[in-house]
Amino acid sequence: MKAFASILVVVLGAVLLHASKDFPLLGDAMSPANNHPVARHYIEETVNDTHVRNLVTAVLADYRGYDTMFETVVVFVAGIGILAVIGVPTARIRQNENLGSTRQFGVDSDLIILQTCRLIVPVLQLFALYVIAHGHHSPGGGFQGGVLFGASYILLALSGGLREALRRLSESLSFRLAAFGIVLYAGVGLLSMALGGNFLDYAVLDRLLPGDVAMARSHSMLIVEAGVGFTVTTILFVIYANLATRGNLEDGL
Amino acid sequence: MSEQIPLLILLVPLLGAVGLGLFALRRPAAAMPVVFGALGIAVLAAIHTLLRIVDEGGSVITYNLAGWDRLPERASGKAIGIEYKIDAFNALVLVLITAVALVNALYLRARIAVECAGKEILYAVLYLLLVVGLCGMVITNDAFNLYVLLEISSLTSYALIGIGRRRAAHASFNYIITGTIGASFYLLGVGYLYMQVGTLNIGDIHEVLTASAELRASASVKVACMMIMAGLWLKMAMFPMHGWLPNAYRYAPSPSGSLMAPLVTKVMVVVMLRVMVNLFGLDYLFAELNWRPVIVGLACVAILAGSLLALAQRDLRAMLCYLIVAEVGYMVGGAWVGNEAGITGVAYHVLSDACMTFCLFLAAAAIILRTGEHRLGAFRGAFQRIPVAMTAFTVGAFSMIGLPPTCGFFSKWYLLQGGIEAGQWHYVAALLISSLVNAVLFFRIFEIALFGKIEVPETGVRDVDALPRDTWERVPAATKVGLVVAAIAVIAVGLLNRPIALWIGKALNFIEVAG
Amino acid sequence: MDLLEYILGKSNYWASIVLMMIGLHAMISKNNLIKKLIGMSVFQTAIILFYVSSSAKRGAKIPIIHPHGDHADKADHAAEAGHHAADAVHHAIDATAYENPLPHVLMLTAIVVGVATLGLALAMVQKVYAAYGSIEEDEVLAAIAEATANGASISMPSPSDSPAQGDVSPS
Amino acid sequence: MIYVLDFLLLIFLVVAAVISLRLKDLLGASMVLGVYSFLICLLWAAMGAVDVAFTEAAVGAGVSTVILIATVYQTRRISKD
Repeated sequence: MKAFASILVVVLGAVLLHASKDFPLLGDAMSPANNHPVARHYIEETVNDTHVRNLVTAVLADYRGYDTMFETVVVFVAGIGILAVIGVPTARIRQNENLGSTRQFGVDSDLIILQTCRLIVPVLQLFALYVIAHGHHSPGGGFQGGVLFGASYILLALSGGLREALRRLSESLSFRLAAFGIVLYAGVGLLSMALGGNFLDYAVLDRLLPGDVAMARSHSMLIVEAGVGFTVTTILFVIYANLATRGNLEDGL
Repeated sequence: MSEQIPLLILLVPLLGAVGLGLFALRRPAAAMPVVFGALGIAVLAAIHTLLRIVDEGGSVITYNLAGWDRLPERASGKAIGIEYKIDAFNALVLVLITAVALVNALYLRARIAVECAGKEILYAVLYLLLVVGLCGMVITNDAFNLYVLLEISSLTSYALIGIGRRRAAHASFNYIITGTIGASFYLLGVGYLYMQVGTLNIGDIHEVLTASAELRASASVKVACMMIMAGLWLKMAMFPMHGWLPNAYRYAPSPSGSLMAPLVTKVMVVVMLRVMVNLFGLDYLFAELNWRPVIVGLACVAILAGSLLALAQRDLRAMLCYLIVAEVGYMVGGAWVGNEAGITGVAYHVLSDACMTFCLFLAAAAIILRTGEHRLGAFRGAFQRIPVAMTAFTVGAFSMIGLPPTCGFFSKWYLLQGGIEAGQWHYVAALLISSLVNAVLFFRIFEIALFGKIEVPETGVRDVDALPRDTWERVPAATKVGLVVAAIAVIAVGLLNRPIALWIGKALNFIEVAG
Repeated sequence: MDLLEYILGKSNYWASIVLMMIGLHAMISKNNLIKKLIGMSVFQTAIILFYVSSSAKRGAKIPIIHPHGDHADKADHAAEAGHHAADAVHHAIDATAYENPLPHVLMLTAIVVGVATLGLALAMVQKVYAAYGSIEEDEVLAAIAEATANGASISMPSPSDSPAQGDVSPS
Repeated sequence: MIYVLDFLLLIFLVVAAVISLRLKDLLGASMVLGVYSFLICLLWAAMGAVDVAFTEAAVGAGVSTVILIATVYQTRRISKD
């Protein structure tokens, strides 16, 4: 196997390197990809079309919003899949009973770690919300903010114990919120279908939202980004919680 | 409103799955009604789409997602959003996918509580999302959107396999590694194309490639084509890369196996056809590249190896899995023979192979369930003990061998015709030999079934990973319905060969822009 | 200096191909399941690097439009881009002054797909470990072979069965 | 100038990838993979792909590393290769 892998890798690498001679040099603004009418349209017209200054957000949530919906579904599938593969159904029932019993936050953790996390977690969550909400004007958006928010719960679990984190965001609530995120996303699309547009055509939502058509696009993007944020936050936490405890949510990292 | 209906094929199962996650995480009883409801609507929407296309004389439905029309003609007329494109063949495949999933749900209903106790809702969610991924791949006209949907269907497949018993996890892990290599190769190929072309819309890429002789001659486009093909072959278990398939489908929960075996590899073949015909274009592939001898040769090896490996198996499911490997060889070879009969044959074979594989897997599942035996010995006296399942199995087997009036005969006919017209005699020979091997294989089983001694199932002649004894049951009535439907479908797709071939031909003519 | 420029201009692609091959080699040849997944991560990030490299433009800004239109220092770029339709509300935006956002969008998706795949694969690893007590491919295979052999030896086919079995499977 | 920085980062990247794949200690390998992710994220930030870099910093260097370590903790720390 090793020899086969080495030969394959060398041959494939040589072929790929050979083909790279055709590529334009790095940083060439006139390369086919960078100078293509579609790429130029994204740069030149996005602000007119959507009033969103962060081009990545606009392309992500509007021009290619359909991709992004399925990307959110991929995250959802990962969470469901992990639970299906290693989740222990009986542990869930036990756990529901146990959650009621209160335990002091992080009794068995180191003081310094605990205090640091106490300071960091709220700031992190606030920052995550900012990243989601301000994704139109600065780097950020539903994924980035969602990952940060999810990370804040992971941090909580690492410092204060998983049970503590689960008490704040239980697994079933996580899945509900994750599903809700996708419903929010697809709901915007269905709404635009109901109003006579194509799926995810934010322009027809103009009738429901304040501002002009471009503003309607901007607002709709905010809604779908929030949906993405819900799903990513909760699923990342669920992935961590299950992998850290072999799916029983009890004893773990 | 009616132009929105094709999208319902995706949206209804998606919302069904998400709705289960939202409302029914602790209510296993809700799983099957939602699956039936969502897939039922999806089947109706797919049939509506097909009828509409047929009514309009084989038109192509285009749908701009997010309402972004193409740029105006003066600004190059390129697509800035994501686009769907459904021709008659795609619509047929959509009907096939949703219908197979719906009929398989009948079998699933009987097994879900046994094989995935406590995880019914999760299973149902994954099941519906797999259908979404597969349907989406068939109709999308965007190379990157294809990748995202490919990953949805892959991740759901991994989970649907890994949910099974002990060995399933290892099989699924191998599938993940192979599948990720395949998807990454595809992504890299698309990246190479994007570097040179600058767009992701399949039609637009094709246009640029057709227009520029320089690009057509460049090494990077050739490498892109190679990587995309290699990625798709990994995903469809083309022979030297088939290692993941037998174990994955064998150790998966049986409803997963009978859903994925007919659909996943076949949808990858559909994607390969789309890439060949719509993305690169046949004249690029066959005039510029000249890879035909190599690939048809590989396909011949795949056909022979798959058939012979199937012959060597003692385990019923493993045998059927290797038959899939051989069938993939049929289809890759037929596509790369490169003439109209060959490609029509491949498109037709996708439909017929899905029907017969489904029929065989479902029948095998019923037989294994009834006898508790997963080796060929299960067939002793099968005609008396399990007449319905055995009859369906016979129909599927006749189709695999290629006897009329089953669909396998007609699709093989087109493939043979394609091979003969192109003068690819080794492909023709491989097809015929493989049919003979299939005949030996199945008549051996019929011999056991007709003349084998009936015995009470022995005390567990089985390996530890097979179904536990307490799950042996009579074949549930709903499964019998499924078996009958599958067997009828095998014959119906065969009898309808003229209209189906006609529609496929029309669809191919429509998309053969440069041909 | 041309050679140096050429090397610098291609180095990203070369490096990403080298990284891809490192990752691919690990995925195929490593024995440890987690090592395979580390290889997978390297492989996927390398492809992302490849895409992101294709979006770079020398001297261009990040793909966030500045609120006040183009700066004066970008005038030289603006001058050569005469084909843009001037807009009444906003200043004409020079396409060469900003990076191409499309590959960035695609790669955001790819990163998320990557972590989803990694999570699911790690779940499989844990399940394999729970079943066979090992995460080394060869040990797992040995354990599977042993389990299969045990299963068969516990329940040898009954004497009346074995000849028929022999007929069935000449292997 | 920035291209020279790129070049250095690329070399570091290859080194990090190789180290991560050669370490027999899986915990260490996961950490080095985190370093690798962080380096590649720097590279992307230098190339102007801020959103991608942001996501990679959070996902690749953060969450991926954590779930890898969680799995190492649940399984075995020393690898044979």
